[in-house]
Amino acid sequence: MTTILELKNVTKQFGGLTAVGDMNFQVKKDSISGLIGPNGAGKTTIFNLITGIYNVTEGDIIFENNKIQNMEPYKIADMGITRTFQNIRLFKKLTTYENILTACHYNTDYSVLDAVIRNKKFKSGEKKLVQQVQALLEIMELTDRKDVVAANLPYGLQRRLEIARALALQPKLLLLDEPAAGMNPDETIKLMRLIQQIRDEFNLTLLVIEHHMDLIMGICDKVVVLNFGKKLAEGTTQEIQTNPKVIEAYLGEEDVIC
Amino acid sequence: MLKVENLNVYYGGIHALRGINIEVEEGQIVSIIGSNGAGKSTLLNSISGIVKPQKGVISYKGKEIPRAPHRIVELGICQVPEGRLVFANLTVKDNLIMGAYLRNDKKRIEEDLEKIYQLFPRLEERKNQMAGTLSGGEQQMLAMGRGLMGDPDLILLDEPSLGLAPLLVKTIFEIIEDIKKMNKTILLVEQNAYKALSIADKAYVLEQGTIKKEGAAKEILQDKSILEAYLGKAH
Amino acid sequence: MSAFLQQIINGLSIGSVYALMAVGYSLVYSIMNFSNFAHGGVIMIGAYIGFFLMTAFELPFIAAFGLAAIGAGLLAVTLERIAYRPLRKRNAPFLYFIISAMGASIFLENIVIATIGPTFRTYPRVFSTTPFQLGAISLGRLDAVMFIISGLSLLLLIYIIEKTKTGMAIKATAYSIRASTLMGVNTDRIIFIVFGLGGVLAGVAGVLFGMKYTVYPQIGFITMKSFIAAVFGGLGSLPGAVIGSILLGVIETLTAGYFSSQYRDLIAFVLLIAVLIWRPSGLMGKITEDKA
Amino acid sequence: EPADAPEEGEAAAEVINIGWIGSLTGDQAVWGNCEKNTVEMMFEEINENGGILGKQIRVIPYDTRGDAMEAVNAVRRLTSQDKVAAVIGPNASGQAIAISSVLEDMEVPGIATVATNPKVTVDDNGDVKPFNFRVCFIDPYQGAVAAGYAVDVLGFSKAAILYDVADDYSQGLTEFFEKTFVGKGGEIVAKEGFKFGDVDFRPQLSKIKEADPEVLFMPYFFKEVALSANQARELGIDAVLMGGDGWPSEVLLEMAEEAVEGSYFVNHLDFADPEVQDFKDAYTAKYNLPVELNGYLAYDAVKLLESAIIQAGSFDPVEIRDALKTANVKGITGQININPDTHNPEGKDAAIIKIIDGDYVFQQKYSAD
Amino acid sequence: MDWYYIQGILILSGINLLAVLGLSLLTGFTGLFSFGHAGFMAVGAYTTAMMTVKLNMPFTLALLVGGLAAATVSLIIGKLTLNLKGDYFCIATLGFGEAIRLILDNVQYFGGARGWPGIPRETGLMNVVVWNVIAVIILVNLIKSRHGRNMQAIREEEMASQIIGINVFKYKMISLAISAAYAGVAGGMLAHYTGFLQPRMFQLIKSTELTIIVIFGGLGSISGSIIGAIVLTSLPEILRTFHQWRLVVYGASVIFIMITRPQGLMGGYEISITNIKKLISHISSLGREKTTVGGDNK
Ligand SMILES: Nc1ncnc2c1ncn2[C@@H]1O[C@H](COP(=O)(O)OP(=O)(O)OP(=O)(O)O)[C@@H](O)[C@H]1O
Ligand SMILES: Nc1ncnc2c1ncn2[C@@H]1O[C@H](COP(=O)(O)OP(=O)(O)OP(=O)(O)O)[C@@H](O)[C@H]1O
Ligand SMILES: [Mg+2]
Ligand SMILES: [Mg+2]
Repeated sequence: MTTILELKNVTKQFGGLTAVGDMNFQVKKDSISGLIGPNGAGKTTIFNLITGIYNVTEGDIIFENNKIQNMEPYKIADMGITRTFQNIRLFKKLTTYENILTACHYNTDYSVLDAVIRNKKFKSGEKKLVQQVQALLEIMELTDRKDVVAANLPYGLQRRLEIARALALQPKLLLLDEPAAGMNPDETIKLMRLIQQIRDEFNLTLLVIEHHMDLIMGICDKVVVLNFGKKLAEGTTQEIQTNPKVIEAYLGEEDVIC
Repeated sequence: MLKVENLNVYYGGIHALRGINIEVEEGQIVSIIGSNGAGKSTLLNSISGIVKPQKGVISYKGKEIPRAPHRIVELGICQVPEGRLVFANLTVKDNLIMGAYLRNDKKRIEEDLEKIYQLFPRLEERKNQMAGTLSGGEQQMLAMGRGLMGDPDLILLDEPSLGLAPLLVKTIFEIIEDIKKMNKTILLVEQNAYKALSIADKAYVLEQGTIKKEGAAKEILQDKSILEAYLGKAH
Repeated sequence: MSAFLQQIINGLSIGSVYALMAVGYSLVYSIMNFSNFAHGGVIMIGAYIGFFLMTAFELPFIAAFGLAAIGAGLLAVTLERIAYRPLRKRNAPFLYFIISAMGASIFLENIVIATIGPTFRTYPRVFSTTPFQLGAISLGRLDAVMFIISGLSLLLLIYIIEKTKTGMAIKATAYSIRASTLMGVNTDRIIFIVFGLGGVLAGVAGVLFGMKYTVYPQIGFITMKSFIAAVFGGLGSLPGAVIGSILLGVIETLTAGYFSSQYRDLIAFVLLIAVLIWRPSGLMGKITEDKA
Repeated sequence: EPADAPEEGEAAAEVINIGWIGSLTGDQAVWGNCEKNTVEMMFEEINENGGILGKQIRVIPYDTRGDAMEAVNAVRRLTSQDKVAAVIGPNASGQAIAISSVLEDMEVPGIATVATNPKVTVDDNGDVKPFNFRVCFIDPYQGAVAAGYAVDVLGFSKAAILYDVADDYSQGLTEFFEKTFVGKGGEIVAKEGFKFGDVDFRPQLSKIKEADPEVLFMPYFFKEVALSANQARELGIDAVLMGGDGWPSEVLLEMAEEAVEGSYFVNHLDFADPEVQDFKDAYTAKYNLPVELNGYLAYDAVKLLESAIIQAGSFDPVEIRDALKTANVKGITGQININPDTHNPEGKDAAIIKIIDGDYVFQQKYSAD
Repeated sequence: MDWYYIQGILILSGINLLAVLGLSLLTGFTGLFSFGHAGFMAVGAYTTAMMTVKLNMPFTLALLVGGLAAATVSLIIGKLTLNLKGDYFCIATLGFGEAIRLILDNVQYFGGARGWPGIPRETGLMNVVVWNVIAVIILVNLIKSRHGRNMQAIREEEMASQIIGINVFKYKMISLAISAAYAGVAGGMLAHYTGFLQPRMFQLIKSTELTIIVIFGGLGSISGSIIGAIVLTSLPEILRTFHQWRLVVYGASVIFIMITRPQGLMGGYEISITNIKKLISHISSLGREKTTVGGDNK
């Protein structure tokens, strides 16, 4: 397997605070990797750096052999990286359908002029998009809520819609920031299945931040553990679960998986 | 202590709560579990006055609660809201002091502040940082701490373990038990049903706006259908 | 040299006029997060109240001044009740507040024209018009008074906001009404206080302007400049509002004095843009990175 | 009191509608109100004395907010729906020029009161517009009078100008003052601008002070005149102040009595004229307000219209227009003798007024050439 | 009412509508709030007039040039200010509007503050209607395309828009340029309706009027903008006989609408055949819906 994403000596400082310090890790293509660590360890910050929301203080982020650090977020999305947010950021007043449709915009390329004169290119482009949205709605089991305004969806469905919206870009690398937050164990297990299914169907590479250990341990090929902005450990789920440093800093003595 | 009778809440056309009855006794931990969108937050928001129910009575210590949310806080009911809602533009310390807004006993406020810092050392480290830039979990700790600063008698906790690291989840539940020992009453909404049920005295299962089941927490923890639906044991 | 010093004095005095308006406006902005375009209208009404108290009711200046400030405060609070509160209760976006404020501003100006009439009214003279003379440089007495009053009101506001519990509640409410409510803050009362304070400042400004520039229904238009000054200094920041105002006053004066009075406002605008490109949240505004 | 809709049938034939437009709101409302009051007062008097040609007149006044588009709408309504015989007003050139096309469409004459831009009655090619008239003199004339008087009579050779860059009237006067003053061998030592709405002029005045002029020309309206005069004196400028017909008002004296002492301005009339007194007294008695300058010109516009109707012997707008072209009537601001080629009043001498002891004192009639 | 008078109101409504449609794209669909659109109208008006008066260009072509000129100016302004947030952008556009007016006041070539008379009168009801129909079609087509959706996404949530690959700055520029072009054409029509131009026709109050119309009609609704333009242009005319009370009533009505219908007249909805159908089916199925909506999210 080839490496799709690599962080090389990445540092991010906020004023005097080093949120991420000298970070190095690699993500293999088509894998599911986990990013875990105590609260405030710098996980979300790493996502923000990868997606261009923050500029790095130092270091390189390499995606498919291109340096992408400090690029504009939309360009990074263009290259095939997208994400979901820890604090959900949907287009609140648009419907489920419109949220996904908007995100599909990359998959056709008619111009403003084409749109205004409604030519063939426009029509075939739109048709393609509509089919794509339909397919996504099916996969994510959102079809029956397609005309509901995003703000009025229950929390769990909002998270699912965020994933659907991200998938609409047909990304190569998808970053999920606490996708199971606010879900009960049963729902979390369903989400796990969904993530695996997505990976297979869309040929995706996934990087997941989560505090639900059953999810991380259940689907990840590899896990990176952060603490105070530094890498604490890296390895397979077994290695991590038994690593005393990880247990001390993050998991706790007693097995919390229920 | 707290009694909710025939509570009905609508959001426009959505009937979010459909005739809910619950009762919370002093000194108890009462837990409410249920899947996404069941109406748990709506129930807590109705008690704290943020949501105005269309029908039903909520009474606290035998008296119907007032309409204005700040008057409800004055009675000693405090909510730690879902999604934290920390004051992003204030420092961590100022957030905690805002929690004690209705109190005037300066000295005890100082003491309580120290207590909070002991509970959450991370907050002391970050006490001069703007709350908006805290990590998700740090914000959750801050929200808890802020709620405790009000020295309430009844605490409404809406998913306090949301987004917390496993170690902290454990700590949070320990803290909840500690709070109970301080002779406070807790109404707890949680997705981590197993944990919630194991520390609660009593529990309600909320489904689609109605109470599906109620009883002693231990009994509910044994209930097979509950285990399947909420604890994922069927899989 | 003395001409230059005179221009600086001119600039400072114009700046303090802007500042007096900008702090009240900035205060409301800091909590409601919208530009209260009715602020000028409240200033105008304050000026009229002071005028009628002094002429028709023959009250002494200090009494008229105080009552005008209170009257303007009450007006601001009433406006909040009628034009903004219903929007606030619905969590309407800031655009709607601005439009409502504009409606209020049109309403106030024209209700005065329709009832009291558009005539200019001259305040009875309180301060001598002979300026203080420092060598060849002159400083108007009323200007000195305004300078002092804008300084004092700034200090007072900063004290209230930074040092009192109410101040902290104001900041908390500014961030989230809902979360403040959960802390037991009576947010309606906080907003009442903020609008009241803003209104009182508008009343103070109104009387001083009335004395300086006469009273007429469009006197509130001067506030346009103070809005620009507040942006210059950083919206919602009170020291920013004052510094922005003083700077704008001095820059305008120097432009008019040494470059071109015809294009003065154009240059002020170019400078505003330059400052905003350099610091997108004004001189003193906080630059907050949007945290994902 | 809102005007009623035109009545139907026979009754309608008895009442003739005359329109008035101008600012009742906005920043020119002071002047517009005075015009409206004057026009209404005069037609009331005319009606009491039996009307014109035996018919009663109804005035329909519409507000324009000082906006050209509003003026167009208002005149459209007056000429089509209200079927007025003529329109009096507006009080500003911008609106007067904008409505000329409507007047031409509907063939109704309009008599502007204080629209001093030459283009109000003639187009770019110098051809007269068939339906536009006015009773005031024009900017070039007033500017030239002021400059002529300053050089020839007062003997000044160094002038400074402070003017409102955003105001057409102010720019007009400035342009022609400058032209004449320089033409007569004088020098403009400083020319500074401000923008409508400004209340502080000290930066410009400080600069003017450096230039040390003998006379400071202030071609704008009395509120700004009062403020800038006060500030000028405060800064130690002792030049003689001069201005145009925007000056006269009681407010000016209330606000800046000492500062404007000894100043001169160009006016349409001598306020001490006995005929003027009668009108002033009647107006003040009725409205409890001082007369603004516009009142006198509105007075003359009514007089001019009345005489034209009588001469035409009809209320037909086109016939009234024909009569207006050669009208010659004595007004309160002097003899109004319309020139058919320009539709301007000809040979109207300007009155030079000096402020002495807080009073407007007539100096002499003066005409520029 | 007389047709000549009504025609006048309609022409003005149409001119306002054209500018409002543009502003609706910017404010209603992209979420940017401008106080400088009178400035773009002024640029369009003076450019168009220059084309017809000084270069004898045909009116239609001149209007296009006017729109183009306004769009060009907007691109320069946008480049400098579109990164600013909320009120900062508002005040920057406000400054721009005032600056344009100040320049025109001083440029004697266009008559300065005294104005520019003698512009040919070419604007009639017919061409106003035609231009508006074209403008609406362009706008609807644009909004119902990926480009329009991208703009709406930016209005809703800027960071998420970037993450799904929308070049936020570029779309803000497009939106601003199109809306400025609309305003420019509207300005050109205004110039050739009155036959006279003066900088004071483009005061701040003009910009705020346009914004009031957009919000009054309902943000994000083109039918709302159309209704808003007609209602709010006619309202002062209907109130004309109230004289100086007119604007008191106008101001009060603006407040009243905002507090009673804070989403504006149309509240983001459009009048269209499908929506009318939807409304009917919604009404007929109200009873059924109540029982199915709930916490079911499986
Ligand atoms: N914009 C910012 N300014 C200042 N500090 C910041 C900013 N963003 C993040 N931080 C700090 O950086 C640290 C890492 O934050 P981050 O959000 O990455 O944590 P996290 O690992 O995602 O935690 P959690 O699991 O709680 O979400 C935190 O201490 C936080 O306070
Ligand atoms: N402001 C609102 N407007 C409209 N519908 C709402 C609103 N708030 C909640 N709802 C709806 O009411 C129902 C109950 O929501 P509530 O937030 O109380 O659920 P919950 O049990 O707390 O769910 P979660 O576990 O996701 O927090 C859901 O269907 C939700 O979509
Ligand atoms: Mg995080
Ligand atoms: Mg909830």
